[in-house]
Amino acid sequence: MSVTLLDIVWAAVGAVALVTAVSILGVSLVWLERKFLGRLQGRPGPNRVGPFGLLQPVADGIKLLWKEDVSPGPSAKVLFYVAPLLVFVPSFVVWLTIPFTRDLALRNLDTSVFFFVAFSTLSIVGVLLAGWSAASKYSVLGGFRAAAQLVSYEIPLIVIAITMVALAGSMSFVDIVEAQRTVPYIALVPLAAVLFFIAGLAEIGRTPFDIYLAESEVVGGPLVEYSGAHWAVFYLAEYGNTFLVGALTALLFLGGWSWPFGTLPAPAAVALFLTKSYFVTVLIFWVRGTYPRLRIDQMMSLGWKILIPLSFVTLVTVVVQRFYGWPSWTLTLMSLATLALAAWLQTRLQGAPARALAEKYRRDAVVVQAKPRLHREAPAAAKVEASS
Amino acid sequence: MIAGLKGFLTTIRWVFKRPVTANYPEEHLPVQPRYMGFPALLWDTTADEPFCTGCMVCVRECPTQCMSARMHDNPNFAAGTSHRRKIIEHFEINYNRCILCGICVDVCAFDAIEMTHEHELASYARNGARADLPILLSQGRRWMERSGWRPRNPEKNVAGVALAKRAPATAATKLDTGSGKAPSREDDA
Amino acid sequence: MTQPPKPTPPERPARHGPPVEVAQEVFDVQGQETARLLARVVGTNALESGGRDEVPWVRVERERLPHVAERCRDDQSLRMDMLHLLLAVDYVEHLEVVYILLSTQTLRKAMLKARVPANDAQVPTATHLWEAAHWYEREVHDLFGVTFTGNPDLSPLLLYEGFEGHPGLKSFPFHDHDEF
Amino acid sequence: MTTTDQRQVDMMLNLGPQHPATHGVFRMLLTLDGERIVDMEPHIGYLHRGSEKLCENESYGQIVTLFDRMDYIANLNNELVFVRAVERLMGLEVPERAQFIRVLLCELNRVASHLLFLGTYGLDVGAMTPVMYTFRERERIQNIFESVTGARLMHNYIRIGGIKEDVPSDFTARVRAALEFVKRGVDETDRLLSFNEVFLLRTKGVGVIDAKTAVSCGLTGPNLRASGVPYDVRKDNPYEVYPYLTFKVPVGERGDCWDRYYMRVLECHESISMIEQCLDLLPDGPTMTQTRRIARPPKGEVYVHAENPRGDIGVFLVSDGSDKPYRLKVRPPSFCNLVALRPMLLNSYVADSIAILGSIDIVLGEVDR
Repeated sequence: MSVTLLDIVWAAVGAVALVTAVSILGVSLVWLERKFLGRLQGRPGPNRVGPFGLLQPVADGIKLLWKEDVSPGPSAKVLFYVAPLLVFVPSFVVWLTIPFTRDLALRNLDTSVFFFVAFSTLSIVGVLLAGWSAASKYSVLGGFRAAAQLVSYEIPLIVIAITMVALAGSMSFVDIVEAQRTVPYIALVPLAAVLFFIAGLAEIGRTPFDIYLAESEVVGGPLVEYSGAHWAVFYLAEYGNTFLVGALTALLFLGGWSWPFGTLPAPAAVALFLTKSYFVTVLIFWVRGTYPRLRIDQMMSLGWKILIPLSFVTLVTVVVQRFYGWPSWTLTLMSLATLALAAWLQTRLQGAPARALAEKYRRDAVVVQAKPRLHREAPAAAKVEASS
Repeated sequence: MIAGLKGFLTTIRWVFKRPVTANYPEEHLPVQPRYMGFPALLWDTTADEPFCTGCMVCVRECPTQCMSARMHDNPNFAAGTSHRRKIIEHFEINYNRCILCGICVDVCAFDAIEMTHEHELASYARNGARADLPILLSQGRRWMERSGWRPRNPEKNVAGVALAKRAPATAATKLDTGSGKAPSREDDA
Repeated sequence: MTQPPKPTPPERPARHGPPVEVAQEVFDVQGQETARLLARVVGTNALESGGRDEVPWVRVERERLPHVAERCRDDQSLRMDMLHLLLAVDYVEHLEVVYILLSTQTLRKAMLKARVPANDAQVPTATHLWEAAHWYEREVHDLFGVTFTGNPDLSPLLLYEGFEGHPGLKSFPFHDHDEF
Repeated sequence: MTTTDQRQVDMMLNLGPQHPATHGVFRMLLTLDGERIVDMEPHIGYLHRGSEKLCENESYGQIVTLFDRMDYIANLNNELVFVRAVERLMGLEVPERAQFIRVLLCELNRVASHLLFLGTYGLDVGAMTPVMYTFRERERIQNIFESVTGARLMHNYIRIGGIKEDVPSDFTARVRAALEFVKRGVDETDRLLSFNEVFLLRTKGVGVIDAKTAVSCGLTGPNLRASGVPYDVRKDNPYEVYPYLTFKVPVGERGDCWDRYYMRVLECHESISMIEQCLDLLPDGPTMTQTRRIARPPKGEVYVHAENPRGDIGVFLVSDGSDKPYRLKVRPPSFCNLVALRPMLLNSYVADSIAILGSIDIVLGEVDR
């Protein structure tokens, strides 16, 4: 098999189309996030540029491109300017193998899950470099936080991906989606879906895991010194990643473009897939509007002590179920039981004591009793002490 | 977990409610009647001159010293159409320094200054927020029209009323200060 | 921007007309009790005493100030566990350092005062008694130039490093400041 | 250089004064070992305006406006304590209606201040929604203030001998209507934040200060009560018409960030109930003692303190008989509360430094004066 000129041209066209499509999706998320967050908080959200503020991302982009691109004096200039690309490129390369429908993917690899796992980890390097090269203490702190966070949350993410591979018996996203034609996997392994969602949030640094960006602590972390177009590249990569998590969740758990009532025509299938992805993305924004931020050590212990064991439990249950050929509802049952156990433990160990303490404070407050007020016949005539 | 889910319900409820934000340039929230905007000088229509005699009480009592004033002899007094011997010649308020405390209104014995509802006075010029006498008077007139302002002490301060009251007492050269039982403000003078 | 100079009213004697009846400096019930306890605790250290409402005060020698404060803190009937306020007043010929002590247990308040000559403004520190004294003493040192001997850190707190003079003093020119 | 030596190199992190989460222009110099805070040095004074010195050159009536600007979130509480100091010096008896209105407005202001705290504390720990909800409800209180005092923040309403003018006729109805919303808003924030898993993780057991250290640092207000000391000026040294009100003083026991936070949630409810009692009891009558225009208290000195939303604010006033105070010293609660920051902060994490600083609820205008 030799590479012809036509192949190269097609690859170039495909790459441009993909970058454009993903950029548009990412930019649409900017609007969606601002609008949705605004409405969550009782605000109208963007409403000035275009109808419903739809052109707001465009205005943002123009502003960012026009801004002066400054770098701090002592920064390592080359690394400082390369870092955004190192974040941007991996996050877009992953999209190569994401199928929008059965046939609409740039490369329909048989091992596309593997490809995703391999490339999604790479952006850590860019974030770390961005943090280090900016020569700011905040960004250094943020960069190291990011490295710790991304490395530890790769593991549950990958284990869950392996679980789904084991369930579907294939490493291709297309096959995994085809396997969910009748029942989406979220119904089979809800625990895995929850874990994947949480690990995905951490992977893209979204609340409650926006620890390396934490604007109230490290003021944007690795991005603290970036401005203008370079910052915009980070921004775009972040939204690309956000949508990626939405798309992956849709592919792995929500049945991608499939529909339990038969096969859809291609445009409708793409629309269905995008709808599901957007739904998960909105969920991510919803979490952002509701949750505070974790601390770095708490996040690490959540990752290593809870998510990773639970993801292995999921993997084992799936493998056992497959090996012994138990009916699939047993899987649902096991998954739900584990989820319920985790939730119960959390409530038991953390929520209930806090509520008890609050109730105690409410009850045990020192009561100050009112003295009866002396009865006054007429409104007290104030002492008239006027000088005249 | 349960608390988090409750939080989700709390936030999502607002998506279906109307946002509480007012879209500012198009939509102005109502200003309360007592709102203290920037001070302005009022106009005595009966004598067609300002109420202010330039007595400097407000200038002295202003915590931020944002005002300055100068008085001169009132030509209308000589003409007999006013009871004010002195009248304001120059008055300036620097709105950049004004803290809207309302002390000038409290201390004014001549009903001459009032807090208006003016509050949108942004300007591009550095000295754009310095209001001189014509500006203050025009704002005061607008305020009088809009709010239906009434002097608190007309017998003493409104030229028409004061002159009419004084008319029987011929050749009243001394200003009548002991009118009414208003709290005495002479401590300041 | 130049502000026309503020006309200064001519000097005239402060008029004390009839309007204000001078409030008597009298103790209420709690104040009497506190004053009695305080007198017992301070003992012979007291040079002068007085007070009004619920807050009695005692003037002591400045060297004895932290010592007396400690006794007030440790005394079982007073238990003044909080240094509520530490301040200085500039009476031109001398400064007065005032401790306002408060007990969160017996709910009593008291003031300890000490006169400090203006040219030799030194008071022993109270930082070993209360954490709060650190900042209070730095502030008083900033604004009044009172040196608290024994305080490990009297660096400027409210003023910037290199500020000359002590703006709290009456002698510090007030009207000559630069306006930004 | 051995490995041990390399571990000894600590990082100095300069947090503030332009950091978004330091609640103003507060700066702390953190010495970090990784993310752990080894040492901490606070720096204040960026907002030092010399208010106390300014007071010596302004007449008593004008000083009220200066007090507005010290704690610019609880203006009326600040005005009240100064005015009470002057009144006590002059021996003025304030009409009862004025006292009730003062207490009512001060409690409203306390609710407004606590609402601001609840929202911004959410921001400090990374939750961005509560601040919108609490500001929305705070706005209702501000509207009431505007209708009563004529200003949203710097009121200059509580005057020596009473209040500036009586409340408008629809005041009672408006307050009652607004309180319903405020109650719902507090509950909403409570539901959204107080027991959230992540919020509990962030605040439980963080920034613990025991009662002894707290008292020694001069901590007051909800911060002190969270450590288990039931000290509240309204209870222990009641002023104005507080003796006629029934209320509860919530007291914590752990002294951690969550306790300090929750004290304020509970205090909001208590203040709302106090406002309702005030509305029920509000008598008729004059609102101002008739005094001379210019206050000239007799010679003497007085110390008066009161409960601010942030703690125990005190005013030490020396009068020489003229129309300007000879010396005026404020005990700023935030200033004293900041002293306790260091013991709380040591051995915690960088992220905690923000959570702890937020939980103390400082207002830099008051710290620096």
